[in-house]
Amino acid sequence: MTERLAMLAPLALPLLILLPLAWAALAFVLGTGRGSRLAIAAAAVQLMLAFALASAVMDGGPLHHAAGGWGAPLGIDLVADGLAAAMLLLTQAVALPLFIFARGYFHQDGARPDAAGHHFWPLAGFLVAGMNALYLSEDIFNLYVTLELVGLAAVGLVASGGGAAQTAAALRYLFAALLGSGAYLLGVALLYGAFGSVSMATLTPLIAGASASAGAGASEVALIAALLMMAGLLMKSALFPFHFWLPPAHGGAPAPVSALLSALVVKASIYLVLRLWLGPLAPLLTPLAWLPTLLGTAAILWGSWRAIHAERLKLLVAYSTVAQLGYLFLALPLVGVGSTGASASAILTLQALAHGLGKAAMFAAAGIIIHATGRDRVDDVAGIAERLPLTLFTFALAGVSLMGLPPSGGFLAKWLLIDLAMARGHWPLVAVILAGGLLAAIYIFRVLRLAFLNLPEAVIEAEHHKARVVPRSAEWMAFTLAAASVLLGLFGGLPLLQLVDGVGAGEGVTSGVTSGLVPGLTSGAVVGAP
Amino acid sequence: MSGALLYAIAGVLLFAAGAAGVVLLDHLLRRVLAFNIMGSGACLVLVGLAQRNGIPDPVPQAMVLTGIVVAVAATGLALALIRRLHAQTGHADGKTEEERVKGETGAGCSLPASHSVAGRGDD
Amino acid sequence: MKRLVTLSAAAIFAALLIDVLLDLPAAALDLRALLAEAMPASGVAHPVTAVLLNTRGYDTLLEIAVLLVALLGVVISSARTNLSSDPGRTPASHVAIDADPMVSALARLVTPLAVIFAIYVLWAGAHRPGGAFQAAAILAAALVLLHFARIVPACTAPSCRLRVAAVAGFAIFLVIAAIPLAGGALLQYPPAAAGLLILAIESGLTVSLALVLAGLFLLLADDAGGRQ
Amino acid sequence: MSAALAFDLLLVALLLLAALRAMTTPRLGQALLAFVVFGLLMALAWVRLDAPDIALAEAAVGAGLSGVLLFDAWRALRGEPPDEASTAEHTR
Repeated sequence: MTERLAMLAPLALPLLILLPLAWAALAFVLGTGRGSRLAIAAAAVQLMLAFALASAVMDGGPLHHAAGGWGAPLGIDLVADGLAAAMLLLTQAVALPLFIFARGYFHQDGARPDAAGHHFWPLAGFLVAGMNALYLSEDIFNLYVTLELVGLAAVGLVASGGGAAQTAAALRYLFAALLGSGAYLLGVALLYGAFGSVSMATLTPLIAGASASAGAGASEVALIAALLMMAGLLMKSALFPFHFWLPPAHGGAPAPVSALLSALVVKASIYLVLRLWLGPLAPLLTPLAWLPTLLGTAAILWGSWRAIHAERLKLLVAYSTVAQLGYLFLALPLVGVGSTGASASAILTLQALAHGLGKAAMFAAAGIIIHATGRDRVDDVAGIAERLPLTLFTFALAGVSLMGLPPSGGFLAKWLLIDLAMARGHWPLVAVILAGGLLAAIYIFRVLRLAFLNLPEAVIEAEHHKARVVPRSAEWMAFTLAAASVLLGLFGGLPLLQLVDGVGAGEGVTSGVTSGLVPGLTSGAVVGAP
Repeated sequence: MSGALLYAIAGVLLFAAGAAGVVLLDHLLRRVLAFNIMGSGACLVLVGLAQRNGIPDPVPQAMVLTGIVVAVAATGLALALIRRLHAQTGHADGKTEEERVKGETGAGCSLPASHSVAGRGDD
Repeated sequence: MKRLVTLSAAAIFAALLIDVLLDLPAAALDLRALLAEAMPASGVAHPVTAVLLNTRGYDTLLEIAVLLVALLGVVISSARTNLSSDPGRTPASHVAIDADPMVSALARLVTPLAVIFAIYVLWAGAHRPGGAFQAAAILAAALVLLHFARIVPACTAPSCRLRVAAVAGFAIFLVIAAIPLAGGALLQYPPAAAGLLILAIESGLTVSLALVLAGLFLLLADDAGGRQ
Repeated sequence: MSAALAFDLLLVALLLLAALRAMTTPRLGQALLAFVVFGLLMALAWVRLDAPDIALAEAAVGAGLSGVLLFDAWRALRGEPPDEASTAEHTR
């Protein structure tokens, strides 16, 4: 079985792109609301492919695939290194449970899906295809096309919500995305003009050479190009102060869409920031590393503040995304290896995965709660503990990961980040990370405290009348995502660090963290089986 | 200065003007125009800069063709959404939307409650 | 204030960039030479078509996906889909107003010419400027004209047959992209068959792209069309 | 100054003018018209850049299809929003 999978691995690169494209097109032909089974089956195959790819990359290093057989710089190369493989794994691992959740969520009132789900499946297929293509591409113009594919599919999904608020949010998102990708495209144009290639592998030495010989015209053009591309991508990543489009779009969309967007889509452009910043653009941008860190700090504080004061449940979760994305920008000045042996990019990947799984679970849980109560104000979760114990537990579990409590994946990522910051003597960063965790605790406990309120019998009775059926499958899928986010800290962390950094990395993590957490594992497992 | 470089410079100006337009213009249709002007500018830079020695370069030309298709797709989607917003709210003015959205704590949540229920249009 | 800041930022940006562009040295790499070497194996004689459908054909594959996504977005926006009727097959209720006879006559005259011209542009793409996208744009323009002549109705949601036709070109492209995976790389055509395969892809794309491009317009047109 | 350069300069100036008019003219109809002119001028610019493929696509799409789309959208926005009663009926 494993040998079969290993043989499949080189093919996984193109298949992870072609497969979702194919089922998205098929779902489009099938028509409104159809294609859910197809999507779920395909997502399962994709998850298997992503696993095969990740294990092959872990064993044998990066895999290459030259589309068209030409090879860069004339053709377009697909490359799966550890970082790409980890993000592919995240995408498929979140997509599969979310698709099962979406099927339950959209189809609950009989066979006919509600209007918001009419075009969910083809759009989700194109979205996943675009993200997979983005993670695999090493051609900066091809990346522009993937960015547009992801962006337009995401806008379409937001608009599928149906109401005027969703349309307005989709438009705002669309213009932000177009402004961002326009700036990125101009950056690509300048780099092609200055160096004659759009392949990252070809550009890396050329840019390094140009910036080494100071005063050359090419390095100035390259610097402007780098700044344009970064500004565009930060706009798409919703980094403070470009976050204005995110809360209405993520907070207003149907729950499965919000979960997809918050867990996966924003990560795609952040991945690209990281890839370019640490890759071809490193010689130009390294002196500026503190800028995104400052913005990330502002994002953590501002996003948490807004989440604490949000009136609507999904808006609270959306602002929490603004805050959590901030962490992903904290580590840019910390490039290098800390005492535990994990690199900054490996830690960021871990944080991206923990947040992706946790946030998908939290949006799914919020969607279930809102659907069951028929109302979406934070105050309306009062008494929900009695009616939806599993979903509330899901919400809490996802919250554990977002707050960074042990033994979750969020804890491991933040712990490693603190370790790295301390190793470099960056004490203010430690303070920011700790403060972010505290603020997250405030907005999550705000929901949990309300949920356990005892409502008067009469109110409960009345609520039960209004209650709508939420499929158990949807509840369990949300729980699966939350559990995965917590278990990531126990079982997934080390392999993931090894995947991104290469075998041998993260040795210190084993001794330093995991051993101390084994008691936590057993108690967590007991709690985890309600 | 070669002719191609002149077009690249025009492209920079068009891009800057278009980007400023996307940020500043109120009417959503105008923003679509501004976005298209910005995209055209980027395309002119791509081809003009690559051909600054006067020899045609098919690679960026093909990229621009791709870019034009993507721009058409985005324009079509934007116009569809604008028309829908107009049908739903009776306005297509980005500014009123902005004010409306910024007025309350939750951007986008101050609109009528009918769609606030988890964003499900059929409720 | 915002106005002033944005405008001056744009002006400063443009001035800085133009200043450095004026003395930009020649690029280190020239893909023109590489492409010229690859041309004999590309299956076509026109370099832009070779890039578009062979060396960077993967870009084009994703670009078609972007167009389909936009079409889906337009379908969502135009959907005033009546949930109680058969979903997906909702022909527009057109107010029957006769079109301007001039427009009708023009449409009847132009459409056959447009089809012939589109086929020429498609076929010419292998050797000289032209190709699937340009041909599709011409056909789409003809479709829009036919709509103004009230010969082609607008619709709120594409029927199954239309959806198949709109996706067919993409599906052909996808299959031709995937087949070489059996022994090589994505989109790696055997040089002997490359010309034929590219023509097959382009023919499929012409029909589908024409429908998608026209769909961007026709799916929305009924809002206004009913009120004329 | 050669005739070719003079033509290029004129074309660039007209391009910028059309772009500015499209964004700043107070009347939307004229702005859309300026945008279509901009598309045609762009097609001309592509011819000058030895890119006839792009010129063809730009003329067909930039000036033609986008123009029709924009004018149609403009017409829809000018009129009163479509029959609200029928829209409401549909969503029930």
